[in-house]
Amino acid sequence: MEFWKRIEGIDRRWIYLIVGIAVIVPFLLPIPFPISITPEAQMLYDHIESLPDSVTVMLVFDYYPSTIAECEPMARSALHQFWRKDCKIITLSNIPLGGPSMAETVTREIAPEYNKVYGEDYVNLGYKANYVAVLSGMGTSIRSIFPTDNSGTNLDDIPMMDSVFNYEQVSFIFEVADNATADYWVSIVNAQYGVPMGCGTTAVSAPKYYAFVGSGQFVGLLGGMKGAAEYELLVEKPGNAVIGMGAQSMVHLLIIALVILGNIGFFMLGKHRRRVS
Amino acid sequence: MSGWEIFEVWVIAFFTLSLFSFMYKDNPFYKVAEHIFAGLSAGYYVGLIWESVIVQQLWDPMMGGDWWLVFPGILGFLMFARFFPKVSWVSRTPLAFVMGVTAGIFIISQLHGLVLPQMQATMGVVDDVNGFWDFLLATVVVVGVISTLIYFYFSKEHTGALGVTAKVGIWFIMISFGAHFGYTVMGRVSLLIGRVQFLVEDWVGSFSYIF
Amino acid sequence: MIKSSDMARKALLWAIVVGPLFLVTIVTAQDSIDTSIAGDSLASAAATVVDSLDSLAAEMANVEDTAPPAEDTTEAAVVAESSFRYDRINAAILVLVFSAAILIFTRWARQGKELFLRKIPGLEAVEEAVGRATEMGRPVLYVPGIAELDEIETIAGISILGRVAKITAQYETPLMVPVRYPLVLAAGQEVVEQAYIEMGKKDAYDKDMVRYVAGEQFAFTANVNGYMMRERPATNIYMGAFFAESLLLAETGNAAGSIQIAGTARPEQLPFFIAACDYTLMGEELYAASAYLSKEPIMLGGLKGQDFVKMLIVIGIVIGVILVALGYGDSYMQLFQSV
Amino acid sequence: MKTSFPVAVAFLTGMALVVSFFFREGTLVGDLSKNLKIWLTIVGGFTLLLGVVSITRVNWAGVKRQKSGWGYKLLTLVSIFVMAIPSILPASWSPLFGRAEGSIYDWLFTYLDSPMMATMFATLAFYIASAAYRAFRARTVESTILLLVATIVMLWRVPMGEAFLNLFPGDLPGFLNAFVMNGANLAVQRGIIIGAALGAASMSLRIILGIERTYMGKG
Repeated sequence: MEFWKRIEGIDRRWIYLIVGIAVIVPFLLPIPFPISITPEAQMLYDHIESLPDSVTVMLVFDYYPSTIAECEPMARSALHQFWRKDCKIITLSNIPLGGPSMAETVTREIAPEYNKVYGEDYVNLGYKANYVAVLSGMGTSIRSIFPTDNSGTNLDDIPMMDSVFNYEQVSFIFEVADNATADYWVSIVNAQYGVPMGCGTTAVSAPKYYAFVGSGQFVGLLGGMKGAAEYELLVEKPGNAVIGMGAQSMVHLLIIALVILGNIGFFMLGKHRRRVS
Repeated sequence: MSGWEIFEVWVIAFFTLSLFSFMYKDNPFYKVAEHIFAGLSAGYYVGLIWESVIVQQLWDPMMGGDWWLVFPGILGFLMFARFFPKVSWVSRTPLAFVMGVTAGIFIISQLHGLVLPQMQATMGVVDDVNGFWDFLLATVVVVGVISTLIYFYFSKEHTGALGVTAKVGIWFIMISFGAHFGYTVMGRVSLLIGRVQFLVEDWVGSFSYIF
Repeated sequence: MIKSSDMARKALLWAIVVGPLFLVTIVTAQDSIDTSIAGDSLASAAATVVDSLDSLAAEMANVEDTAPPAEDTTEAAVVAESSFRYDRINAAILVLVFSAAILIFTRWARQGKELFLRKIPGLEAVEEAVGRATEMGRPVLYVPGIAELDEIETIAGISILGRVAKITAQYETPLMVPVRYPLVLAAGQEVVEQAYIEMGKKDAYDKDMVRYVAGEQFAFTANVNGYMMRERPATNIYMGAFFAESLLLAETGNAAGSIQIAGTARPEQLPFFIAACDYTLMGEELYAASAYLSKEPIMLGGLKGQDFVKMLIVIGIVIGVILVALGYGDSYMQLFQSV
Repeated sequence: MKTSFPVAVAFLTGMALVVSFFFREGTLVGDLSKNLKIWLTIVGGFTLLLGVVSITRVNWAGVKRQKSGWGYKLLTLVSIFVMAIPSILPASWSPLFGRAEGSIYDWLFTYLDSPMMATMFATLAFYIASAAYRAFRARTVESTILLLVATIVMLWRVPMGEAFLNLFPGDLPGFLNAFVMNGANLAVQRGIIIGAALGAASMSLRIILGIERTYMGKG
């Protein structure tokens, strides 16, 4: 009894310390494990594969720099898959903090691998305030919302945009989001303009978006770092997400152990009989 | 690694560790990081709005002949009336404009973009039932949707048949929240991995250049 | 007098229910006669009830096109007809039914008709928790979410704040309301000031009770967390739109020993509030709470109207499931096609 | 005038958008919404700037009165200006100005702001662990369900746990995906989405009709 009381009242900082250890150790001693692919990731991959070659697609960087660990591997893998199919890519962001510059960094890093040229094969529209107006405004005219690209070049001076005016010329939208903007891509762009969409999102938001996969509003879904790792394997470019899976496993198991321990203490001390409202 | 790059890595490491230090206890390092953080993010908006809205969307098109954009420009400026108590009521007009347009977009996008397709999809699950498991899944979905809607029905006391449905609803909701919790844990841990990756590889890695 | 107007209300409500059902019947019936139109049944439905739709379209066109009447009216009518999106008529009906339901219930509420709302567990806790802060002589922390004022949850949060401020005004308990957006700041200040004036405690009101803390999510959170550990408020209330910071706030508050009540409509954050707070309002309970606490007819009426449409949706789904299961659902499902 | 004019503005703009949704583009009504949406981005941009003015005022007041901790407030003020001022100066004057790569603005964002954001997120992992230990108790049937599902999903979403689940007979991961994620969870999310959509639409309607005026401070 005394033991459980002490365990129950343990300073939370000990727990923080254990978590810290659990996340660092796997980096020093990596344990490889096979990663299986969920149907939602496969569906997304297959849909993109089935697009005709060299169509125009949108890749939306709707995530803050704080969720790079989960979202960036998805955006990277998508670039690999799109460019292998010679797609023209429009990137944009509804995130004021960092969205446009992340789009810039990632595209410029991967473009040389496929000999892609800015302005001909991809363009970064940057950010505009008020996503609701941005999303529905682009349905009429992309130029009315984004007169220039992120660096201030007039869209009319960008060869790739010669034949792109609104959603009608966009064959697919891949939304990478860590927040509710994805809802508006569905309720405005997909519902009103019928552009097929796929979504990569943080693990936090993933459960919510299953409803959109079920209704066909998303063709597929990547959920969190595991989803990113699956997609990395699908496009055969294993990266940070695959590496992180070891530490991920350790911390999950630790948290499960903590839940169990906490509940054992709870029952040992008979607290379950006092019903807390 | 150049001296400058090492400096950059140490700057990041300093602020990362300062913020982590709060978990042990509130301290001056944390306070410094916290206050710089607040200032930087406010300053960020200035640069962003200046270029992407005021220059690109207002000033340049206006110079290009779209003179009528002067109206939204004035409306925007009126927002600042907030700061002058005597005329602060003036700022209600631009605010009402923002609310009105957003509300107009919302009514449609919510009812047309969310309610209709989600209803349709719920009926749709029954359509492609093929065998026992499909039937079971369709039942789960239909019962889940309806009982959740009923749980959030406030006009009647939850007794009788309504009460049973609502009870089923809360169980469904808890299953969903459990799944959410699991997924969220996954997400947070991923982000921690990202930070640890930085500290272990970049920061600790930079030691060898210095020591 | 009262009885006859009651009848009229009932009739109106029934018209709202029966109208769409009538449309459904027509479509389904027609479909069974001529199967070739199944794919395009929406358009054919529009053709069948062409009279009513035409008048509707004309009406809608007239709302906006107030200028044309001086010119050739027939031409204006032709333009209006061809430019109207008949394929979106289902959305138009939904919007109309929905609006009508909300307005009717709001009107009833204003007329003083008794509208029942079930008790929401944990809501009484708000009052208790503020009382506890008074006893302990420590402040109440109220966070109205971290979203902008155009988010419905924020508006709900602000209106609950009005209620909480009345209680703190009454006991002169210190109140701290950190906000993340300037518009929320303005609205929050006005609501709190109003509450203090109403309770006759204008002197106790301090403009800095509601304060803008930071624009960035985590800068905001870091700041509020710092406040919690330094000032140790007795009661923390979180009502509004919350995101990743939910657990950061709730866990820190827990560590500071505060009583915590939360309410949000974000399903992804609810598990954390449920875990770390003493009471949690889930999803729409938040909206209901603001109606419940304020007892304002507009809030009550809105909620009742929503409930009414919610029931229609449940009925609509049940009918759909039955029709689809029997194999007659194709054209019914088309009614819900959004384009 | 002080309230009725704004209410009228909200009504007209809101109605214009709703009505224009039902008209094709290229018509007078159909195009109205397009222009209003452009206006919205402009006015919306100004509202973001309000926050900056507000935070500057609050901190400046603190520094001026030398309230306790004013040194930190000064730090906030300095940070605002160091970030903001160079960003609005033309990049043609110096590569340090403007927002492009190599500017002060970009550097501060990349090396201070974003790592701090990521760190705040990362601390959540620690908090979750502590919350899992202290707060996640099987108190009621409901919380037990939540706990069980959470634990199983956590296992399932990592390779190690998935391998463990596969030790059991039957396709447990497949079951989880089909019946928990795409079954119960999907259904609940759908219910919540529909309910929340009705709530948002109702609030929007009341804003357009001028019944809801909380946003003007009339709570």
